[in-house]
Amino acid sequence: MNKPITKPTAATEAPETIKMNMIQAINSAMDVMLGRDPDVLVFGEDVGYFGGVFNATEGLQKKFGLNRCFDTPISEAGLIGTAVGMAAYGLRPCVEIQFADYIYPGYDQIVSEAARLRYRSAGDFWCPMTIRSPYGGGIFGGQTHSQSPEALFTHVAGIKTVIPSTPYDAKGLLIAAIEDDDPVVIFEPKRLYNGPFDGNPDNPVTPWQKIEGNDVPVGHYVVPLGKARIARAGNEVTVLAYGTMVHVAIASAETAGVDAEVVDLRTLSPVDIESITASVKKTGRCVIVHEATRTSGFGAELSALVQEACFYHLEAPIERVTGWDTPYPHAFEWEYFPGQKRIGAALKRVMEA
Amino acid sequence: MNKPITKPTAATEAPETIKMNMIQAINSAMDVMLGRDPDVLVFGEDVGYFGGVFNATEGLQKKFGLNRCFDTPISEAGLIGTAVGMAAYGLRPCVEIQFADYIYPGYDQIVSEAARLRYRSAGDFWCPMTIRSPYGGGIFGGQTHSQSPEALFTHVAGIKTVIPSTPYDAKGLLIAAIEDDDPVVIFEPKRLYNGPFDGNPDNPVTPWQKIEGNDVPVGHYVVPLGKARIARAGNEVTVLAYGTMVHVAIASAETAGVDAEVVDLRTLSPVDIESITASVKKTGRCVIVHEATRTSGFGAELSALVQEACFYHLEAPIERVTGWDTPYPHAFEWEYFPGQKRIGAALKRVMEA
Amino acid sequence: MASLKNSRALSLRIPEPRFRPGETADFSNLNISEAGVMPRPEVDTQPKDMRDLAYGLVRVLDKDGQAVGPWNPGLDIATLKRGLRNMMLTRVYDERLFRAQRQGKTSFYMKCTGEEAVSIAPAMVLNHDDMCFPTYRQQGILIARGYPIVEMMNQVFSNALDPMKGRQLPVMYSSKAHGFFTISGNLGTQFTQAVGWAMASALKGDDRIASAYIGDGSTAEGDFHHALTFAGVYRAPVILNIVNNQWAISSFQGIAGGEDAPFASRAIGYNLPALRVDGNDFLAVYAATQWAMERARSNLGATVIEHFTYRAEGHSTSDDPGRYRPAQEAKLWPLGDPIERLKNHLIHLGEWSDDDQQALHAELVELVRAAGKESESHGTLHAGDRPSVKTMFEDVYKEMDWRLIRQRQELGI
Amino acid sequence: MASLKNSRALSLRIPEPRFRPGETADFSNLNISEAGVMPRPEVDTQPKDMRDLAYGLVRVLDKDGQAVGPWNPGLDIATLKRGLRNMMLTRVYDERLFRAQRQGKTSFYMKCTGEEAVSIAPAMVLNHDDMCFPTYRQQGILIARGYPIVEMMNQVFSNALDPMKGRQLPVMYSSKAHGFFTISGNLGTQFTQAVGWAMASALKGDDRIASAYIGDGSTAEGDFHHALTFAGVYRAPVILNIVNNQWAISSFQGIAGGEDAPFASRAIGYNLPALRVDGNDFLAVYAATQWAMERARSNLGATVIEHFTYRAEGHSTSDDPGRYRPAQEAKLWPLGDPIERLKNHLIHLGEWSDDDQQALHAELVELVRAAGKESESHGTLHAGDRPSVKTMFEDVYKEMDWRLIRQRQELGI
Ligand SMILES: Cc1ncc(C[n+]2csc(CCOP(=O)(O)OP(=O)(O)O)c2C)c(N)n1
Ligand SMILES: Cc1ncc(C[n+]2csc(CCOP(=O)(O)OP(=O)(O)O)c2C)c(N)n1
Ligand SMILES: [Mg+2]
Ligand SMILES: [Mg+2]
Repeated sequence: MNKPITKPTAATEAPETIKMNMIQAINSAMDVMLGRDPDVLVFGEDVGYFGGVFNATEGLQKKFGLNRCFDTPISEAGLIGTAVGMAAYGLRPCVEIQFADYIYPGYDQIVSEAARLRYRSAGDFWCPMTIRSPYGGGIFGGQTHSQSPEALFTHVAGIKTVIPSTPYDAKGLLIAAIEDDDPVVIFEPKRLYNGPFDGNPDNPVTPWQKIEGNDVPVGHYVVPLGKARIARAGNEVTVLAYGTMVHVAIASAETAGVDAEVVDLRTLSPVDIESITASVKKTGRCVIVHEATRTSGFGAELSALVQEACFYHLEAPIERVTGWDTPYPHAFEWEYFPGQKRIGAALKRVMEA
Repeated sequence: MNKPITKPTAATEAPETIKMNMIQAINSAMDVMLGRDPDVLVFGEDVGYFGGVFNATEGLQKKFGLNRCFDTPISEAGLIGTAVGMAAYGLRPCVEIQFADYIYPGYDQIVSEAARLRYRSAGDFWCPMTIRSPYGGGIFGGQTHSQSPEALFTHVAGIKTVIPSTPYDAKGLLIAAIEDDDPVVIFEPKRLYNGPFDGNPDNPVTPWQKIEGNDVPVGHYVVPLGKARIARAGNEVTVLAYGTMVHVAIASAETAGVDAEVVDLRTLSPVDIESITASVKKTGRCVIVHEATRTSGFGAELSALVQEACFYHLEAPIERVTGWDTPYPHAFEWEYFPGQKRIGAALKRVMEA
Repeated sequence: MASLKNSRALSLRIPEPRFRPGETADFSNLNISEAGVMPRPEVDTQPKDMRDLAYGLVRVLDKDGQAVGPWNPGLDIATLKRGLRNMMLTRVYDERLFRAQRQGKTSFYMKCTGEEAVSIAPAMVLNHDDMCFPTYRQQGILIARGYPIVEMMNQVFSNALDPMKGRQLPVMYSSKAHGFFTISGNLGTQFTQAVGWAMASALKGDDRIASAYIGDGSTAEGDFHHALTFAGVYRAPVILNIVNNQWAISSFQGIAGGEDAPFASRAIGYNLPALRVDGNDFLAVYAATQWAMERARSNLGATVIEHFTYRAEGHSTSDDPGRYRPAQEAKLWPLGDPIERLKNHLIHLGEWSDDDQQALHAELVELVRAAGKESESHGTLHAGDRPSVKTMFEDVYKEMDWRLIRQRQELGI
Repeated sequence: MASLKNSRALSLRIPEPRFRPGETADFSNLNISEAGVMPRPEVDTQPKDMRDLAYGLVRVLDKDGQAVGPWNPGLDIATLKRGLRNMMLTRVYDERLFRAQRQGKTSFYMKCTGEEAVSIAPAMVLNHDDMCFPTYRQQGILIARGYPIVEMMNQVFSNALDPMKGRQLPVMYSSKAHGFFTISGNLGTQFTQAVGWAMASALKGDDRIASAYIGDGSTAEGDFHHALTFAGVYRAPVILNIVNNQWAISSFQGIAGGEDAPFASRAIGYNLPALRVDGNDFLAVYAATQWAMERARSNLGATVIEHFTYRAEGHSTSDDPGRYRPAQEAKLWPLGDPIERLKNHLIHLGEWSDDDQQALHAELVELVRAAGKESESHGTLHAGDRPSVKTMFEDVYKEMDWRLIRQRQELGI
């Protein structure tokens, strides 16, 4: 228990891949890990027989048995607290919080416990726990099914915060998280579960299955934590984004006609400072995009970091395009959601500055 | 109930003042409000007969009776949750969380409930609740008696976050908070309870009673929420600070020999953007200081705001001097605490940039 | 004690419901007390002297539609008919709004089918200024208190007249004027708030009490414990209703611990009295609420009531219960349907007929249809009018601060 | 029911302890069962068939120091003497460290005076690899398990050899090797974690069980409820100890609901068996733990044990109990002192004398003095050596990320 995970042998031939949507990729990550490591287990509200309200755990109980994948009482603090105990025992629990909006009852167990075990015990105990949770808007979920609370986690020393934007990353990052010996919170952009979303609700969504290049290995692989990805190469301005906003940012660059470099952060904490710095030093401009409310959002940290690292390279003020400082209002989905219009306008503003 | 508070009549003569330490000032605020408004009540763990572990509520139960000031079970979620219900009824509960480090179990009731009542009910219900809690380090309290979680509240739309740095402000802001019709979280810098602290643990602390100009009106007065205070006027660099760090920043400016303007924010959310902008536009330089861990701390928001508002006035990168991205370690109080040395160095760096 | 070491490998019990899709549900093992057999203690009985009530089931209506036993509230015919009408209106309302969601007129809907008595009987017992802290499944309270169903629909459609100004998910009503606290999307939180509200009322020497609701699944949240702790310690005038409809989305009540011990018995450890009630029996729910209300109003404190019922349909429009429980389970539920049972009682009393029932149903369908038309004329989620976008920035605080003013400008409105 | 309206103004009950400073405590109204009278059910008894044990008090040692009744664990003399020594060592240790705090050698200290049996007897019953999840008042577990007191002192002094590397508040020990989970400053959290640990052990077919502690005051936290819920639902092999020392800093147990119903009775609603035990009776605590352990090891699940004891001294070095309770209350506590009572039992058995007691005490004082000297030679909080400041940035994560590396550089180390 708590033993090192067997590292994959270097692939000699290209691994088998298939097209998966993001839910299937997440499901596959847990499937692979349940199969490889008897210490991995999956639980949460409705995740057992039913397979989760978004089907992320579908089939896992049937395949691996009740002991490896089961329902819990509706108690986020209880399920995270027991997961902390299991992780301290030596297991690698991977738990689901049904919506990120419902993580707060478990916040104390995350912040005061999971994040602290290793430090306060000087390495005597640690907590290899993964928390998965769907987050973000764009689905008419209203204020309690649309929140983006990532900044409440990036502020907490001792946990890592991860947000994927593609099926490939979702699977690879989730496997990395489960194998990580520290607690990791992964927020899954639920708007992207079925297909990428360009921010324009009038455009039909192409399912991931039809997206070219969306090839997800069926077996084990890892997308390392802490490494960003250039989602769109560009030269004029750097856009820092994650989750759904990666796709909206790319579309915004196209429609605004700005040659933006879109950096998909993938891991927010620890963030990939090198990729960020390299891109901003190249472009001299930076726009930060997220769905969360603006004040003290993760965009603030990004803005501060960029300013600290690239002050002498900046040719325009760094802009933040974010959700408003209000709860997420049901009827005003597209007025709240930072869409192409607002991002495009910001891109143009920084180009004109 | 939930009726408008009687506003003080314009004082014709100077109000009676006495020297109070910060605890006495806080006690006086509650005393005044319990006396003025029958809908105000005070409760929390150990706050009744005992008067609170820091004596903030001393004598209130004796003076106003069990119904106005009482002990609660050790349940931060329970006491905040019941306070939300009382506030919705029409009372103005002012509750104590014994240490800010213990606020997390009540986080859901604050974030999902207190902060949301007015918005989600379209003004049908609201929540005039005040949460007081001692926060911050400098007292060898170790990791669970030293935390500065303010950024976890500034990110939440619907609550206000306040941090005083003097007895006068502590009383006036607390009265303003109790009279405010929205939920307010006040973090009290416990290191300042007995006297200002310049960050140098070898210097003896002068009690507030002996501090010149520390005149606190005995009666009712208000320090308005949302308004900063220039704690030290200066021309070379703006220091944004709050709580204990205001005093450390002033001392740092003196010892570093930099003519810093120290802005004491007093209210973090909504922050006084005008005062900040005016000062930074004047000095062209900005150093931000707080005790909380750096990543996603409130300093990030301040840095982003300053950069957005004063980009073309900045002559040097904005610096953040903060607690490290670790829990607060018991034995390394002064290596963790942002003291004069680190602040002074930052002041000099921005002057040399 | 080293001898015990390695004596046996430990194992975990993961509770499973007795029946899954494809199987035939069988409730014959259910140990249900007969109608009329449970004693009715005086309202000032010490909790320790009435623990048995947490394990039995208070029932009034027997198989023949007769009201029997000490819990019979002895209601007059007008009240019975009002109860029937409220329950039927709630069901008709639910059916229309469910269809409206399927037609894309809103994003989401939740029915309370089979559980109408649990909200409506208490709403009829309590004064209208007693504050209810409902979950999303007590729309019946609003209906019983005469809140206009057009307004309810306006909320569900997030239209121009939505009293929640488009901010809330459908079914998340709020009406202080009807003693109906703003519903939260976060399970459980209202249970503690109700206790706080009741404490406030008592502190002010008021005479209003609070009535809180929580689902069987949600009893596992900390708020449940906080509510019972504070209610017990301060003897708060509140009724703590647990609606045990046996399902929490896909999880059966055993996942919350309800199979080993009835939820009502949780009250015992807090020295609170508990009543366990047939939630599909309008008269039993009515009588239990009366008992608890009298207790609260007499300064004797809180009562926990477990309403044993059955969630006859899916959790919400997003749910398909056929994926996790037998299709016919709802039909087999032995405690029947609250509307049917109250109807049979009225027929038994000679005050009602199947024709009356049909006529009333037709009337209510028409009433709801007309209301629906009116509401839809003010818009539905994706069509027609809606609240002004400007209002999106209001009510975050009492007054907008500079951030919200600027952001509203940024949005260009 | 409008008739009841305005019938009476409501009021709130705010519980108060019976005695305050200046008054004379009087425990004569306390209803304490005689030693030996409580029955000892078989370990496989259904919780519903043993509810009375939540309301009685399991006691073995009577007034004369005799062990009586079915709960007498029948320990051999060596075990009894080990128990006495462990308790005395804990008390002597506490006294020295308390003084050390007063001398400024550390920032804070917490004694467990009067409650030694509650940690030491269970630690002697359980296997050393059963994991305990203690609060700050169970230092006795480490002592009973042979953790070196020098190491404990190193932690308290945050000195160069502090196994927690100066990071934790004094008394917040951790030793996986001794089945002692890292103590949290946040009350209650460990209760749920213990259940999780036990679930993990059961899931793996292991044979180790968990033992969790919580204070009377802290039972009000949500974690208490979550722990009982999960323990009940999954039948986790865990012992859930409630240490009711009647005080939570300045709040008496009534503020947590303990006066109306014993904390043990909370177990009833979760279908968990409960034992209520004289926590100052080493033999009773020993026997209750044996019972619960056997139950857990036999896959019968969790047991809740309320240890009824009394916090004989202040909450911590920061506290002055004279400000909120009568000065002599501790002396009047009728269930005495666990050390005295076990000593008297040994004397009663003819195996011990007052002289032996004095000699042992002197030996332990010397042992602790020597350990203190050794520990202090490695530094105390404000003097002498301490851990390397570099380590401040370690163990936040398994590996330091760029932020911590940069910040360490920023600090110039
Ligand atoms: C804190 C929180 N956790 C999870 C959810 C998601 N959720 C919504 S309803 C529900 C099931 C509730 O079941 P129950 O309490 O039995 O009420 P019922 O739906 O049966 O009326 C869940 C898990 C939520 N809304 N809030
Ligand atoms: C979550 C949390 N809230 C409050 C505190 C402050 N606090 C520390 S000890 C204590 C009293 C605990 O009393 P009890 O549970 O009875 O344990 P005892 O001290 O009597 O052993 C309080 C309120 C804390 N440490 N954690
Ligand atoms: Mg349910
Ligand atoms: Mg205690």
